[in-house]
This record gives sequence, structure tokens and C-alpha cells, in this order.
Amino acid sequence: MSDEITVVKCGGGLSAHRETICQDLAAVAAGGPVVLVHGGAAQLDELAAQLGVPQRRLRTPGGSSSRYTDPATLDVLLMTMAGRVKPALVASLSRHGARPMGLTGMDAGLVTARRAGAHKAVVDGRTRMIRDDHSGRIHAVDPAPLHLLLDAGLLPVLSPPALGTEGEPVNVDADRIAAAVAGVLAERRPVRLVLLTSAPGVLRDPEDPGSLLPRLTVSAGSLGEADARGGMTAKLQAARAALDSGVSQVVVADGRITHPVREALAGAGTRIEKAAPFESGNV
Amino acid sequence: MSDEITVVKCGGGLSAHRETICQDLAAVAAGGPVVLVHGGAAQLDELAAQLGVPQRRLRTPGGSSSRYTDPATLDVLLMTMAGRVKPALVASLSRHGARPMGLTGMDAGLVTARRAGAHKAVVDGRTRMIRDDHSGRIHAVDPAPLHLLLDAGLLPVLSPPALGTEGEPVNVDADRIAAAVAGVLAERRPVRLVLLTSAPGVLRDPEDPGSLLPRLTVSAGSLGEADARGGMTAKLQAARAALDSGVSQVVVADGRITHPVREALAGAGTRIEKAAPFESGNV
Amino acid sequence: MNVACPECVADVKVAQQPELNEILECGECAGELEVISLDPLMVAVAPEAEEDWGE
Amino acid sequence: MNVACPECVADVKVAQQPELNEILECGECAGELEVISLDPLMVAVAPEAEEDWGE
Ligand SMILES: [Zn+2]
Ligand SMILES: [Zn+2]
Repeated sequence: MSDEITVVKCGGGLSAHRETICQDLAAVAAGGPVVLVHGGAAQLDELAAQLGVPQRRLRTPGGSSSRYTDPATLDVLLMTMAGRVKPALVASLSRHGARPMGLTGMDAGLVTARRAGAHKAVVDGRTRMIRDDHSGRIHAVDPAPLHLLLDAGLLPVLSPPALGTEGEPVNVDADRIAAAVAGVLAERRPVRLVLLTSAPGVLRDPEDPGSLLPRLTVSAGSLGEADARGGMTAKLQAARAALDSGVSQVVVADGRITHPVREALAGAGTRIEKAAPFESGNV
Repeated sequence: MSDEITVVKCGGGLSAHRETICQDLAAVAAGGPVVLVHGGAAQLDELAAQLGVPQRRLRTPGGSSSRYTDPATLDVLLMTMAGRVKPALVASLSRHGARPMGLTGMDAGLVTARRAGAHKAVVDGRTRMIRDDHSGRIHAVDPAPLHLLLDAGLLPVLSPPALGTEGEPVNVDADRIAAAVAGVLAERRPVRLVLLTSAPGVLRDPEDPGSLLPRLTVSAGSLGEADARGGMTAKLQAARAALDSGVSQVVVADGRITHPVREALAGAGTRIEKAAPFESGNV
Repeated sequence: MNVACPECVADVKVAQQPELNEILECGECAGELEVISLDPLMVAVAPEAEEDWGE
Repeated sequence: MNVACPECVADVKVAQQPELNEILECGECAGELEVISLDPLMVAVAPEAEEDWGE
């Protein structure tokens, strides 16, 4: 058994590959501690459509865009993450011999968050004051319950939401949960982070699967030479945060292959590295 | 801190009293280990109606009636239990100072079940072979993960489904989960079981709240003098199973009052007792 | 509508709209038959239930 | 449709169908106003956002 903890993030877009991912995770978990963090944006949209809950985006003055997590969407998010995506992962991991334990960030106050305060954003083309958005930023991750479960041979299966300061659910980004979890676990033990995606890794040109970057150097002011758009930007920011917290290895890799985690650890995908201080010209 | 574990079962019908129940549970949990087991039948029916999933009953040749847990209903059950009822309990318990951890019976293989085999049942007035019913009977409860969480000061919040022998979710009765959990925990430590209900306790006449039985003696062949119908029969069978497993105290009590758990432990409701062998005439 | 009992070959009467997996009883041999196909209508001897699964 | 700016009392033009919590800008003093009631239409000076919550 290795002492090194492997944290794997798996997005909802990879649900078609759940069985192979879980089989691979169970194999890795047989050799050392594993934490799985999952999202489920595609499944959230699907359930919201089934229930007739409109999904809207918020665009902030800062230019970023995020899901408008109003109370109805928060309900759909909980049902999706805790009631659909997670049980399917727990069942699959169990069938492959692992001992998974499904958690949201709320459980045991594992992931705490500060909910967004009243802020201005553009919704459906109009600027509005937003007061009922249940999304926010990670405040802290408590590593104690995770170490407890890992030491008992369990495989935590973690997802949003986090627990807000008023004891309410708060939607936070799953990539950031993965990075924050890897970061706090790294305070005590060596940790590697694998971010599974629906591409071969980070591409120089998103349209060209052949433009895979085997290595990518990020710094405080730059996400390197990747043409990072949309979801990949968030992933690379999370990767950088994990490296800053002492995570020893961060890989963005393909979740659609037969042994996605073991291949990523063996060199597939894109290894993210921190610029050495003297290299970082554009901080 | 007491060494005695308090297992509390709370049905979905008590959702209007969630805050007072959780406040009381948190107070009890501050003094000793607590496990909460919950159902959510009413919430399941509500979500099934929202999603247009018809709910049917199975009537077996043996005369009993149960929810027809077809695949669509199992999906609704998971979303209800893990995605709606449990997060609301976890959030409320957190607000009241407890450290809850939400679990289904699938997590860590906590509650394993044997799924019903092909069997005949009457559905909508017609006798049919049923092969797609995802309900079953509890096979075993693993006390180890529960002791692990309790020893760490956490409050497990447990619900159906259980984990089937093929690694699939299986719907089992929440009262029976509570009884089985109390039973296996009692192998190592003293355990008391409180079954919260929407009545003052067990009534001699269900129409007359004044007919509360302060004590009720059950035996292998009899559920005593209670006019037990519907849900109460299942509760009393669970109570009897818990007593048979060495649980020291079983109370059926009112979940609608201000301190439901503490009052139940102080003598409110109906205390269920096992007939001494010489008393049990109708075994 | 009728169907032949696979056990005793007697005619078994079928309701207007049979359902898949519905159980019919043969009036002749009292055997239990399961509807295993609707179009064409086919029945087979119903398997024994493993046990009473009601709780 | 117009509404008076609570800061400078200038007339502020409102879209055909204003929404609750919508932000309007006063052409006169450039202040940001929030629609706090639709019927009757009422606006108030919009609070400062605590910070940019985009990630
Ligand atoms: Zn016949
Ligand atoms: Zn003005």
C-alpha cells in the first residue's frame, strides 16, 4: 500500500465512461488511498429540464459567467449530485470491489463556503441585483474526516454543494473542490491530482486533438501556452492552486480511455507544472 | 459523554417538524453518540408526481402490500432520500451544532440487502410476475463504519436504499434499517432506539389520541394489545426485532413536540417491552 | 381470446387486454400461466415464486 | 415610462417591462438605481456589490 493519496476529479460529461473509470479507480484504490470528486453539470441540466426549472447564466461585471443557482436550481443540484450521479458512482465502485462513501461538501462540514453577497450581474440580457444566488467560494476544507475515511480503507466520493456559513447548501465548482481537497491533504501526506476530461488533455488548439501538450507550465500570472477556453480555464486555475498548496503532481487527462487514471499517472495527458520563480516573467 | 448510543428513526411525514427534531437531536448528540435513520415516503410521492412517475402498490399472496420499486421509482427514491430529505436534515443538524454525515445503506456497504426474486403479486388489480422490483430484505448491517464515525464525534444520517448482492440499490424499509442498525451496534455498546411518529405513541384506538399505551408488551407471536394497522405494524415488528437483538430500550414517541427525543427518553410515548418467556402464551 | 395451456392443451380464456407478465390460471389443470408475449400472444408455465417477499 | 431618480430627481427612462431587482442608470447623475417594486414602480439607489463574485 502506498502512502500517497490520489485525488481524481471526474466531470458529469464523462458519465458514458463511468464503468471503466470506476473499475480503474477501484484498481488504484486497492494499492493506496483514493478520493473521487465529481460534478454533474450535464445531469443537472437534464433534471432541470425534466422538472421545468429554467437554467440561467449570470455574467458579472468582472466578465466571468456562472450558473445562476437560485433556490429551485439548488434543489435540482442536490438531487442531481447526491441523488443521481453519486449513487451511480457508489454502486459502480462497489461492484468493482472498492468501498466508496458518498459525501457532499456539507457532510461533517467537510467543505465550507462563503455564499456570494448581493451583487450585480447580467441575466437574460438585463443587469440585476442578485440576492438569491446560492453559489459561492470555498472557504476551507477540513481534512480530518477525509483522513479518517481513507485510513479505514474507504473511498470518499465527494461533490458540491459545500456548507455555507449559515448552515445552508452553497454551490461551488467541483474542480476547485478537487484542488482544495488535494491541497489540504498534502499538508500531511504526498498527494497527486488527476483531472479527467473529455479530451486527450490540454490542447494547444482545442479543435485539433493532435495538439496535445504533454507538459504545461503555469505561473501566478499565466496559464501557459494552452488556448484555455471555458471549462479548461477553471481546470487550469484549479491545477495551479493545487500546485501552490504543495500537491506533488497534477495531470489533466482523458477520461474516455480504458484505464484513465493509471494511464494519467503513467504519463498520459498533460502534466501541469509550476514555473520556477526565475522563469516567471509575466507575474 | 455517555457511552450509550441513541438510534432515532424519523419518518418523512414529520418534515414539518424537522427544525425542532434536529435541534433536539443535536442536543442529545452533544451528550453521547447518535445515529439518525430517516425515510421519506411522502416526499417520494411528491417528486414522483412532479416527474410523472406513477406509484403503484404490490400486494403479495401473503397479503402484505409494498411500494412497487420499479427502475423509475428507484431513481425517484434515490433523488428523494439522498438529494432532498437528507441534505435538509444535514443542513439543519449543522445549524444546530451537530456534525452530521449523510449516508445511504449503499455507502461503505453499510446495509446490504437481498433483492426480491421473481414473485407473483397483484398490481392494479391483476396478478403478475414481478421481476423488476428493486425492493428487498436487509441481509446485514456492518457496524464498523458507524462506530468509526461515532467515535469521531459525527452523527450518521442514514436512509434507504441498501446495497444489493449485485452492487445495485435495493429499497428496504427505513424502520427495519433503524432496528437492524440498533441491533448490530448493541453487540458492542448499550443502545436505545426511538421511533418518532406523528401520533403520541402507540394507541389502543388509532382514532383516540387519549388511548395512548404507556407500555406495550410484544412477543414472538403477538404485537400486544395495540390496534396496530398499516405503518404501526411495521414499526412494532421493527421494535420487536431490535429488542431481540439486545437493544436495551425501544420507544415509539411523538415527533411533533418540542423536545421529541429527550421526552421519549424521559418516559413519553410508548415503551415497547419483550414478554418474559413465561408470559408469552401465544407463540 | 383464447390460448392453449402448455401443460394440458386446454383452452385458457384471456382478458380483453392482457398485460405482459400477467398470470392466468388454466381452468382445466389449475396451472398458473404467464403471458410472455403479447403479439403474438404466448404463455408459459409461470415459475414458482422464490418465497413470499412481503414484509 | 419614467421614474424620478432618488438622488438627483431627474427623470429616468424605464424599459417596457421592468423586472424586479433590475438595475437602471440615471442619465443625469450616472447613479445606479434598483427596481424595488413593480406596482407601483419604485426605485432606490442600488447597493454597492460586496465584491466581484465571479471566479
Ligand atoms: Zn392446463
Ligand atoms: Zn440621478
